[in-house]
Amino acid sequence: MQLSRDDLKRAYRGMFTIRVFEERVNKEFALGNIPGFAHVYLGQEASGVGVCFDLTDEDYIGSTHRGHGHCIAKGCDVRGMMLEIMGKEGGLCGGKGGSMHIADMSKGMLGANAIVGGSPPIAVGAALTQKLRKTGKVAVAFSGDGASNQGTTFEALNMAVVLGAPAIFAFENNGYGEHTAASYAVGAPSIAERAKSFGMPAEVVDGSDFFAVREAMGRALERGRAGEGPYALEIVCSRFLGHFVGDPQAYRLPEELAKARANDPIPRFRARVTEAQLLDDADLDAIERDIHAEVEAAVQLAVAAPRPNINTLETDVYLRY
Amino acid sequence: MQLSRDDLKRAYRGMFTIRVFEERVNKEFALGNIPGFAHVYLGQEASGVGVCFDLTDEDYIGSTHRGHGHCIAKGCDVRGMMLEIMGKEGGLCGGKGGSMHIADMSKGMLGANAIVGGSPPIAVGAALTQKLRKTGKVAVAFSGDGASNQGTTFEALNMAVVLGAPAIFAFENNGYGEHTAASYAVGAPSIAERAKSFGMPAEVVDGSDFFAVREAMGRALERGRAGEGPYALEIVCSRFLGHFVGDPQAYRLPEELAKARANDPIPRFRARVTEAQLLDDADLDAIERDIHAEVEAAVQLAVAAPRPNINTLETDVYLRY
Amino acid sequence: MSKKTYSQAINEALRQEMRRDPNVIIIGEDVAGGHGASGETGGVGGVFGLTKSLYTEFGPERVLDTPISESAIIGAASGAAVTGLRPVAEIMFVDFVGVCFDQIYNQAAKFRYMFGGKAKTPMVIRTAIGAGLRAGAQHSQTLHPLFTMVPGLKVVMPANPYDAKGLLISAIRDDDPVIFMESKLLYGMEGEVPDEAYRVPFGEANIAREGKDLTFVAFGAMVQRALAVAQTLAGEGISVEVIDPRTTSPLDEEAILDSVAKTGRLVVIDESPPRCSLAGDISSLVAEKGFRSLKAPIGKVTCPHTPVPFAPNLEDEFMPNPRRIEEAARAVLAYR
Amino acid sequence: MSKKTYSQAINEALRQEMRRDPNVIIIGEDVAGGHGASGETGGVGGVFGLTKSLYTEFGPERVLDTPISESAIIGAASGAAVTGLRPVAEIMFVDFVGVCFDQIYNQAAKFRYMFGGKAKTPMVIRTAIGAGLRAGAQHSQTLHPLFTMVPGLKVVMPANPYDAKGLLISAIRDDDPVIFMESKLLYGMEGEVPDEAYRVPFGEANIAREGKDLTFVAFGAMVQRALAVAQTLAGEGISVEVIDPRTTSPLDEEAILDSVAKTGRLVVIDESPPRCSLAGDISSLVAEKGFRSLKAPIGKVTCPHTPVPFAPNLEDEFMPNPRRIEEAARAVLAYR
Ligand SMILES: Cc1ncc(C[n+]2csc(CCOP(=O)(O)OP(=O)(O)O)c2C)c(N)n1
Ligand SMILES: Cc1ncc(C[n+]2csc(CCOP(=O)(O)OP(=O)(O)O)c2C)c(N)n1
Ligand SMILES: [Mg+2]
Ligand SMILES: [Mg+2]
Repeated sequence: MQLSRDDLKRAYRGMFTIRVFEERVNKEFALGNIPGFAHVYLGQEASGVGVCFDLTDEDYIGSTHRGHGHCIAKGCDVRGMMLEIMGKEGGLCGGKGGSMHIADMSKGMLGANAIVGGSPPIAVGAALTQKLRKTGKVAVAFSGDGASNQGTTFEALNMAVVLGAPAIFAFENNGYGEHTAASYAVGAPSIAERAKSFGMPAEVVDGSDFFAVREAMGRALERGRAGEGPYALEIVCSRFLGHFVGDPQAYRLPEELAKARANDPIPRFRARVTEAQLLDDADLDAIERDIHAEVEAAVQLAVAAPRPNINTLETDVYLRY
Repeated sequence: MQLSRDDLKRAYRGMFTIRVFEERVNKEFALGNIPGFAHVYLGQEASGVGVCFDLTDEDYIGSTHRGHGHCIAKGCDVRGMMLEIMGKEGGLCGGKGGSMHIADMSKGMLGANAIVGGSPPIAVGAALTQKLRKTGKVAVAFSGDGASNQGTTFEALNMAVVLGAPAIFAFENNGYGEHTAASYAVGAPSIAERAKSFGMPAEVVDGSDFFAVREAMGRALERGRAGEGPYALEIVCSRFLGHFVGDPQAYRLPEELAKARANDPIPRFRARVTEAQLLDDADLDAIERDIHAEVEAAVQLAVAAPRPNINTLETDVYLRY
Repeated sequence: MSKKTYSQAINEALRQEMRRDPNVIIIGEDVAGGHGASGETGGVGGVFGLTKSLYTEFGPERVLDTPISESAIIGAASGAAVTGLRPVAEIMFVDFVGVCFDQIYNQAAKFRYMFGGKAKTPMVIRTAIGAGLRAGAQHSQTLHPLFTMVPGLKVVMPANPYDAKGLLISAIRDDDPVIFMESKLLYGMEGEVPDEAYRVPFGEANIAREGKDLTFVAFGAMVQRALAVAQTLAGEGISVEVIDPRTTSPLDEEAILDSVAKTGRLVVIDESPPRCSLAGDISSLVAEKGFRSLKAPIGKVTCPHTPVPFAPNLEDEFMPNPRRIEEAARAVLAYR
Repeated sequence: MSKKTYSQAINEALRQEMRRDPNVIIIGEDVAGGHGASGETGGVGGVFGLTKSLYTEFGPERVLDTPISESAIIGAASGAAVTGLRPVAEIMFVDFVGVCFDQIYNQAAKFRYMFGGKAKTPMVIRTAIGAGLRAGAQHSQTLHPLFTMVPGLKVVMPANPYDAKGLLISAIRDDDPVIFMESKLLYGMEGEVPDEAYRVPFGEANIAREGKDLTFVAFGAMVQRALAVAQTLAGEGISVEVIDPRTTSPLDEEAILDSVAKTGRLVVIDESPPRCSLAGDISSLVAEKGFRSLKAPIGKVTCPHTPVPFAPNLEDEFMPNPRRIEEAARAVLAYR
């Protein structure tokens, strides 16, 4: 499907929002405004946005500990996200979830998930609902290369095949699970081939190229929407920073990091659309200004917001003892 | 490696012991002499014996709920087994384990396992010991086609590759996990191919042919003993009876069962060795007589044996409250 | 109203709820049975036959056979539940929860709270519990403390056919994840069960027998044993009240405290091992909130701190049996 | 003897035992770190740095980085243990046990009993526990009741650097599987720790403070909180005894019962949710075996029956905090 100018703007907006949001998370974390841990999605923007680009609010995604980018790509409100990440009233989960548990059912976002391999089985279930109700919708499970070794993930692959569920397994291979390289921890020559051996189509995609991701996802979606079953994508991308905010990354040489930065999906997108004269720099600059303002406003709001009311400690669970 | 006459006799003895033992388990179960459940290995004799034939007591195996055949093939004492299965004093586990938990560390038998997918991770650990100590020994994980879908099994495959552990995964594909066919529950076109995609050599073997199993296992062993890592075998075989003793099997047509019986590994072995004049009928008949007597003696012993002393209820665990 | 077994009551509850609500589906291993085989499909209905004939009536879209992949079963159920279905998943024996516990306690149970109340996870996990079938250490556990301790789960232990049907219907209509624990020893138990659908509410104890000298609290299969001992003691003029809380979470604290307020003496009977057990839980409730009523130490009858042994004589001694219950009762009664 | 942190004490115990016994190996995620990467290998030493520099000293054969596959990690450890090694496995956060619980409670913990005493499984599972780091619902749990209830497991909760080292050495030399629970909040705590190897035995409580009016029982990170409240109350002339059992299983019942025999009043402080908790467990012990000494209801201070909330103010209120401990103490003291 050909992309209109508006589509392209939407894609850029998505990727750039993630970029600015995550850079800001990084900064606010250093300032002490973000409690706990944060895992940022910098460098992987084209993956989340490419996968979610043609999804509707009635399609579902299940995410990971590195979920901010997926949330934004799926349409979650950045103010609600920033409030949540800072543990404030009005956050998308009322401040009870935090960075690793942002969810928004109204957007088909089934939750970030702090358990590696937690989402794939759940996504199979969401896909099953679509199959039984014949909605033509799908469910996507985002997982990392690390998560691709978790037993729950393998089970989900097989289950989706057996039940013919329209689940799409998006394996974001950023080369690392925490501080260990995929080249060590994934014994298989290829995550995509391993998925394929479970009985579903699978392909490897350049995860720094929005267009490539979206096109591959289009093939997965076509199969899913037609009720033909699951699909797997191995999306090869780069994690610009450490595993969590603050990881010094002595295990990665500067050259490797530089190489990753040189393949930054955002300038790549800009170059491609401007060179092809689909959008011009002014269009993109306007978007960037917008987003800077939007994220700035979200941060201001969140920093100033109060903590959740203490009485909410024991709500949203069925009983107290 | 060429098999001597003694080797061939040992092979026949192994398979025929399993056959007679399991037929007797079936009968004693019906007579009420065996408490609980029993899953017999009838029809799969060539698999267990073929896999274990060239193993020593210092090589390890991890087994399944259908473990009697593996125990016998690995050299466990049939009297100790029968006592255990009947829940009697002197059983291999003192009557505390039962059919699904027979173990004998002195024979390298790490235990039957009533949790589907329980053994593969444990076998990886036993293999790791061999690797670290450079013993040249291996550990085998027996699993069914059903167990091949359990997350723990997949994790074990990958872990063995990553750690270079001399683990051999013997997938006994008897076509069924309980009452569900492998053709339904295994979404992959092939268990062997799926294992291969994890990064290890794998092959499909005719599990009703002792010679084929032993030869394939020879290739796996060569790799393991040389410290080159794991190997997988998909051993295609048949379950002559139901999932457990008493399963009426309405889900299998008589023709299917007849076909399985027609491919019985024991007559096949007999035909092959007698036709090639490696052994004659008299040799084999003598073995059969021996075994009938041996199993009969085991049953007599076990039926007459007392229950475990009640004081053993709270021994073999570190404390009481 | 007619006589039905505990198994039949459960099967009937499933059928009636599936007829009433098209969102109710069943998912598990061999819940239909025979898929991909040469013979009959759908004739098994679960290893214990609890889902028998549901496949025939509701077909493959609503009665789903799965691979042996419990994490994927539970995940599929919870993912289906948060997106609008009401799955009833089966974990054949409760012993198997170890391979899928994360999907229960970290995922399904936490969605509602962790997502700030915005997710609803209406699912039931049916599972068979308990010793006594000589099934060995990995097929005979109870493990209800494991679930009771988890915030976000409701835990049901029906002790008779009437409760089994009514509690299962409540479970299916509940918007939170519910663990429905079926005592294997009770599958054949008969009782009067209404033919129509009805609910037995959660958190309301059944006073299985009234009494004034001593309170027994027991769950599931242990209720019958408690009643039997109460009957024996009645022969000596000792009047025992037997409380069956029906659900371990929510727990009807009031019924327990009221009974102890009357009797002053308590023995809790439970088939889990002693540490961090349900027996200890209820004892500690009374030691905190019912202390003034207590006339004697609180007795507990549990399994010993061992795995379940296989040999029949060991297993019979392992379980709380009438002899051990009676001994505990006499010790508490003798205290002055 | 020198000042060391809780982390350093653990690291030192690991190093000394690895030097002493070549069978001791370490296995887990990122316990070395950097494998397959372009830069330094072995510089991470676990996310909390507990295994730092062990890879450099002992190499890849004894410090094994693994994929994110906890079932295979635990299975590999138990399989290695029954065949002669003494593995120390790391489950980064205790919250992750749900994906590998079967390998712990149905396998490693049961081998010895289920196989009639013929298997020995000397392995340690080190894991980080507790709330307070704003890590959210799936990275902040304690879950020690989950292990304490399992026959065949020993469960250790060191409350200070001295105990951390001595208990870990005992754990490594023990022939049964041991769960070693490290309180994240204590990693930075300093204390005097002998430089040489020594053992702190299992099942022997530490009387962290002597007193005569009230007994506190607390574990791990809660011991400091109990001591702080004891100190506050001392200012009012109230003398509180603080018992730290050190291991939840085996449990030093005698130390607890002796203390309550002296004080007649008990408050148990524990950071798990209330149901089937360690707090309930200890309360029920005293309600059964120490009833005659009791002058007041047994108080419990636990988390509420909710998942761990993320927002700092909610989490601070969620945990047993000095205010809640003091309130419980005063209520028990006021009882007449
Ligand atoms: C079951 C489980 N094991 C371990 C962890 C700790 N952990 C959190 S993120 C992570 C690495 C995940 O790697 P990958 O799946 O590649 O995702 P990425 O961080 O690269 O996005 C690990 C090991 C966890 N959260 N859950
Ligand atoms: C984790 C777990 N899930 C389910 C079961 C119940 N169960 C016992 S045997 C079995 C079928 C196993 O099939 P397969 O692995 O093919 O072995 P086979 O019986 O054919 O030898 C099942 C589902 C179990 N024991 N453990
Ligand atoms: Mg990664
Ligand atoms: Mg099979």
